[in-house]
Amino acid sequence: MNLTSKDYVEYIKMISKRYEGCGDYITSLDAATGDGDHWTNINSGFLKLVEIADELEALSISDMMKKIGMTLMSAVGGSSGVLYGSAYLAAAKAAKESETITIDVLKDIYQAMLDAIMQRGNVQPNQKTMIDAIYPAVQALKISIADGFDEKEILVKMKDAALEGAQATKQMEAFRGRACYQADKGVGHLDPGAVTMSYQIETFVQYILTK
Amino acid sequence: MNLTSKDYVEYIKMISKRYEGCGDYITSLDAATGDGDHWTNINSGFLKLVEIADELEALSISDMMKKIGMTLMSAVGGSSGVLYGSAYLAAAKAAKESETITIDVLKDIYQAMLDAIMQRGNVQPNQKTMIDAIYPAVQALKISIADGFDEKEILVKMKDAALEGAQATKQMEAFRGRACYQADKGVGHLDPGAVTMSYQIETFVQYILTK
Amino acid sequence: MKKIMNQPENIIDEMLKGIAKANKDVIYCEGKGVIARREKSDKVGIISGGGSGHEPAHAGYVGKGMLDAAVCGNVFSSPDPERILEGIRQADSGKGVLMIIKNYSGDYMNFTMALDIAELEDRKANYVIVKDDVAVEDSTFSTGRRGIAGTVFVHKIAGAKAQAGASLTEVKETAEKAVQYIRSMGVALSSCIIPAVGKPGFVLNENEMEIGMGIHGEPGVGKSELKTSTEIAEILVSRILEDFEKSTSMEEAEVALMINGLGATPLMELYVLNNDVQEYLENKKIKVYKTFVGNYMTALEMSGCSVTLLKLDDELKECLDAPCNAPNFKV
Amino acid sequence: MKKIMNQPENIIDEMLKGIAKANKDVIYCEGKGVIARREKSDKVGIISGGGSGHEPAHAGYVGKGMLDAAVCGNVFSSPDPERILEGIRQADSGKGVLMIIKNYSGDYMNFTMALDIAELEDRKANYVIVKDDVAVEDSTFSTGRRGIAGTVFVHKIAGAKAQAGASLTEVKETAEKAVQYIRSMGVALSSCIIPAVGKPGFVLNENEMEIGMGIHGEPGVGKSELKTSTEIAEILVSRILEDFEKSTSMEEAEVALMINGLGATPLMELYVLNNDVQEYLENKKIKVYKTFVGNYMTALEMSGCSVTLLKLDDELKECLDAPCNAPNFKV
Ligand SMILES: Nc1ncnc2c1ncn2[C@@H]1O[C@H](COP(=O)(O)OP(=O)(O)O)[C@@H](O)[C@H]1O
Ligand SMILES: Nc1ncnc2c1ncn2[C@@H]1O[C@H](COP(=O)(O)OP(=O)(O)O)[C@@H](O)[C@H]1O
Ligand SMILES: [Mg+2]
Ligand SMILES: [Mg+2]
Ligand SMILES: [Mg+2]
Ligand SMILES: [Mg+2]
Repeated sequence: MNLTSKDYVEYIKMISKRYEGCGDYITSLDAATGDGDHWTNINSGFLKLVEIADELEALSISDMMKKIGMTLMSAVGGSSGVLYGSAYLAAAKAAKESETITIDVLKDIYQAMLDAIMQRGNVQPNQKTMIDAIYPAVQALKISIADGFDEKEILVKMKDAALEGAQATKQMEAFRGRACYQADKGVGHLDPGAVTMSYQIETFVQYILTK
Repeated sequence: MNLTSKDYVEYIKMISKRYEGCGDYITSLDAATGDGDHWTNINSGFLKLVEIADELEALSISDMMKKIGMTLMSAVGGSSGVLYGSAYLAAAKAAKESETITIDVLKDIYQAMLDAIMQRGNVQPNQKTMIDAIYPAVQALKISIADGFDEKEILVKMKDAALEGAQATKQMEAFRGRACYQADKGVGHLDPGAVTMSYQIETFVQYILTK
Repeated sequence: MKKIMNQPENIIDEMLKGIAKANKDVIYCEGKGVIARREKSDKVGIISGGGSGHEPAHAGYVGKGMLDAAVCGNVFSSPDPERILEGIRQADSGKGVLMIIKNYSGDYMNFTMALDIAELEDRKANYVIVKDDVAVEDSTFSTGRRGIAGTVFVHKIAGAKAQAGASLTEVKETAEKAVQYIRSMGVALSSCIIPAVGKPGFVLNENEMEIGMGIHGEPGVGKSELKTSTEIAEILVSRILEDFEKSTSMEEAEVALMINGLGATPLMELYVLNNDVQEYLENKKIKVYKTFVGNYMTALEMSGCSVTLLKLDDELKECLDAPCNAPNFKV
Repeated sequence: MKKIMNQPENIIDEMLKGIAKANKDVIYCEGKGVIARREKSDKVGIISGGGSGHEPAHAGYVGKGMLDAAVCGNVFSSPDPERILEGIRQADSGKGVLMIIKNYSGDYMNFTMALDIAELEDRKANYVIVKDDVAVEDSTFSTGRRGIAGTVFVHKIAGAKAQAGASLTEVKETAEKAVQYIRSMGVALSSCIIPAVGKPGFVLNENEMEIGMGIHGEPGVGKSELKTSTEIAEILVSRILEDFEKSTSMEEAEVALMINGLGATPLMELYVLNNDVQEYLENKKIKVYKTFVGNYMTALEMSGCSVTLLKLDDELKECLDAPCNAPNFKV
């Protein structure tokens, strides 16, 4: 793989479409354990990105990531705005020298995103947050690169890990965010942020594989 | 007729009993055109009088009337408290020289009560208030005394006039009190104060006739 | 009917105790329903009162520069003359007492009865009657207009005038002028339940509002579908201005504005309405000198609001701006 | 969901416009959700903020002696770092800015992100986190306690300290002490509806109450049958005192007391509760130095209340008593 800014923006459009279609479901997840606005937050953020698609396309990978980060941070608000914002700003730093996104650049970008979210959110894996989708994905990505799988296999493993990770949040207790004020710490409910994060990764992989 | 303070207190007990029995009805009348507290007001006032019955019995007619007025004024509150209070204070003045209540004393007392209420309330007959029960009763009392009817007939005419007067409020428009804020000025509903006033007069007559 | 309370019949007494415990500048005259300033001062006394259920009216307006005493009846029920007399006594320093009465016949009768008794005690007292609700036609024949949130402005004006050392006649005169210059009107989004009645005075559907209702759960002049804040601003303010114009020109007028919550309406909504009302007034070239947004005159847990305009001249401005120490109207 | 509003998506912007129109001492930085003092002063700046829906928090506390700026997000949603940065800029006179954050991870993340950016602009900023709700177990591992009504006391204390000319380090130190000395807990009689969700966060039957809920419609630690005011006072205050005792003795302590309404509860009920709370404290020989009863930190149209105690020492007393000009906390 070897993605340009234009490719990445196509992916952004694809994930935004996907979000548009799953409003009731994601809202119901956040209404069950949080305040119900996660879908509105994330959907409005990506719509905003689609609006500025032309501008984004014209930027270098790093500048595009930075612009995405700043845009999400101010358009989304709440917890996920600042977390996605921090993640993309960190990705911009990681991609400083990259002209395109290769599989190795992707690894650096996702690792940077993961670290930024964990640091900003002060969370560990298994605490019922979006980390529980991206953390296993990054692990799968790193291991399968090291193990020498081919790109398609690597991407599928990464995607599967993200989806499984999101599903696993159902049994977890929340330590951060609104769900931790629930008497049952949200046990029995999926974490909305983990689900939308897993969609990000799944759609990204689908985009590359069907390109 | 020739009533002592003790007799009058017996009548007070009788009317208080009667009020106790008609809470829902009177409350519903005031709820329809006012604020629904008329029965609570008037019932608590007369219960208070029953509580101090021994004290009242021992007083002269005039002092008893004054005490009743002061008690009702402070125990009842709202519109009817001050109106009944003013009425009984005026009655006390009218009965200053009377050792008992004869039919002529009764005429003076009722006339004084009527005047006091009209003055304090700044109302005329036909304005959908308690006046519409006591005003026709006083008219009937005066006319039938002048026409030389016997006492029983006088009392029955007075009572009938009070009851009819109360019924007549159903068609009247309110000019005073809460009912005048209703879009229909209360037309179609009985005035609660007129109904309880008619009970006062009816019970008084019943008390004398069955004594 | 869900309430934080103990025995319903003690609610007013316990509330007044709670008020006195919250504010060391006042005393509660137990059994008399009176909250009075602890410090007595050598000036015309100002009292107000009426039924309870309108908190912070009236006890929240007792303080230096506003009321000397508030007389509190049961929920929406006028206090009796004895209580009012106690209020007069508490407020009287020998210079006389002005009573500020909202125009309800129950209040009028009880306050004037108290005045009659006070005169027997050789006290000087007088009164003004506030009738600011333009939803109801004014009338010299029937009781006419209700007194609603505008009453709070009259408290402030009369309190400042008295504090400045004016005589009873002068205080009354200024208060009367304020009464002439005040207009209000409200809408309700839900009714309130008087404990004694147990059911709401009117019922509204999910998309209805009641226009021009009073502050005791009594219905208003009509229902309508729920309007936007911009529309509500126009309905209320245009009616108020129309009514002003019958007796005084509002061209280039300066006003004090009160956006009053009826009890259960979030401040957020009152500020949204304020935004619309001020825009409407700006278009009409009416200048807002001072704005008050909050729950000033409530009706238990009713939701909705009222808008009040007080047309100002130099004297009224001075009175409005004078320092005031009442807990719910600090200047 | 019945509201006085126009387009729901404009409600916060219109509210903030309405706030600025009501109060000539503040400006509204449009598009930035910031209400800031018009007058800039040469002292440590104090800002606070968070999701909207808690009015008068936080914009009602902007004024001399309290906050220099309030940063307002959407309903119950943390403002983004750019907005907070604007708040920091508005409040910064070169002496640095203290941010008062309620302990929600969304607020914490956005405020600290803004702080990181502010430092890149060579601004000095620091923060305290308020976590006063004793309904939730405290924890260093998870987010732990929520910040609720006690936050208002921290605004006042920090504001007074800054006004007195203290340095950023000193202001932070005093604010931290206040945070350590504040405990709150609440009960709800009905929930509130977040516009985005459209249904209440919890549902209560006619005779139920929710104990220890937060201020965003999230459920509490448990339901119970509706208790009397006396019982509610005991439940809340005993839990608060117990929690204090874990870290500081309350014997003969002096406290400031806040009886806070959540939005739709009539003042009458808050005063009844105040009566009971004060009696309870008197029995425990705890002296109430000052009492605040009213809607200070609300949750839209939720009905219910919270009780907050701030244990006082001489410094905190002085800060509490210092003059303050914020519209909703005038001293
Ligand atoms: N401290 C945190 N660290 C990582 N992720 C978090 C944290 N707090 C919340 N989240 C994620 O954010 C999601 C909620 O986002 P959103 O609803 O947009 O924000 P808010 O909680 O402010 O309403 C949660 O489902 C969770 O995945
Ligand atoms: N101005 C008035 N003059 C005479 N009677 C009046 C007047 N105002 C009210 N009333 C009478 O009082 C009755 C209502 O009494 P009540 O319910 O006890 O007082 P409130 O109206 O203060 O709640 C009315 O039904 C009417 O008969
Ligand atoms: Mg959320
Ligand atoms: Mg009545
Ligand atoms: Mg009444
Ligand atoms: Mg949120």
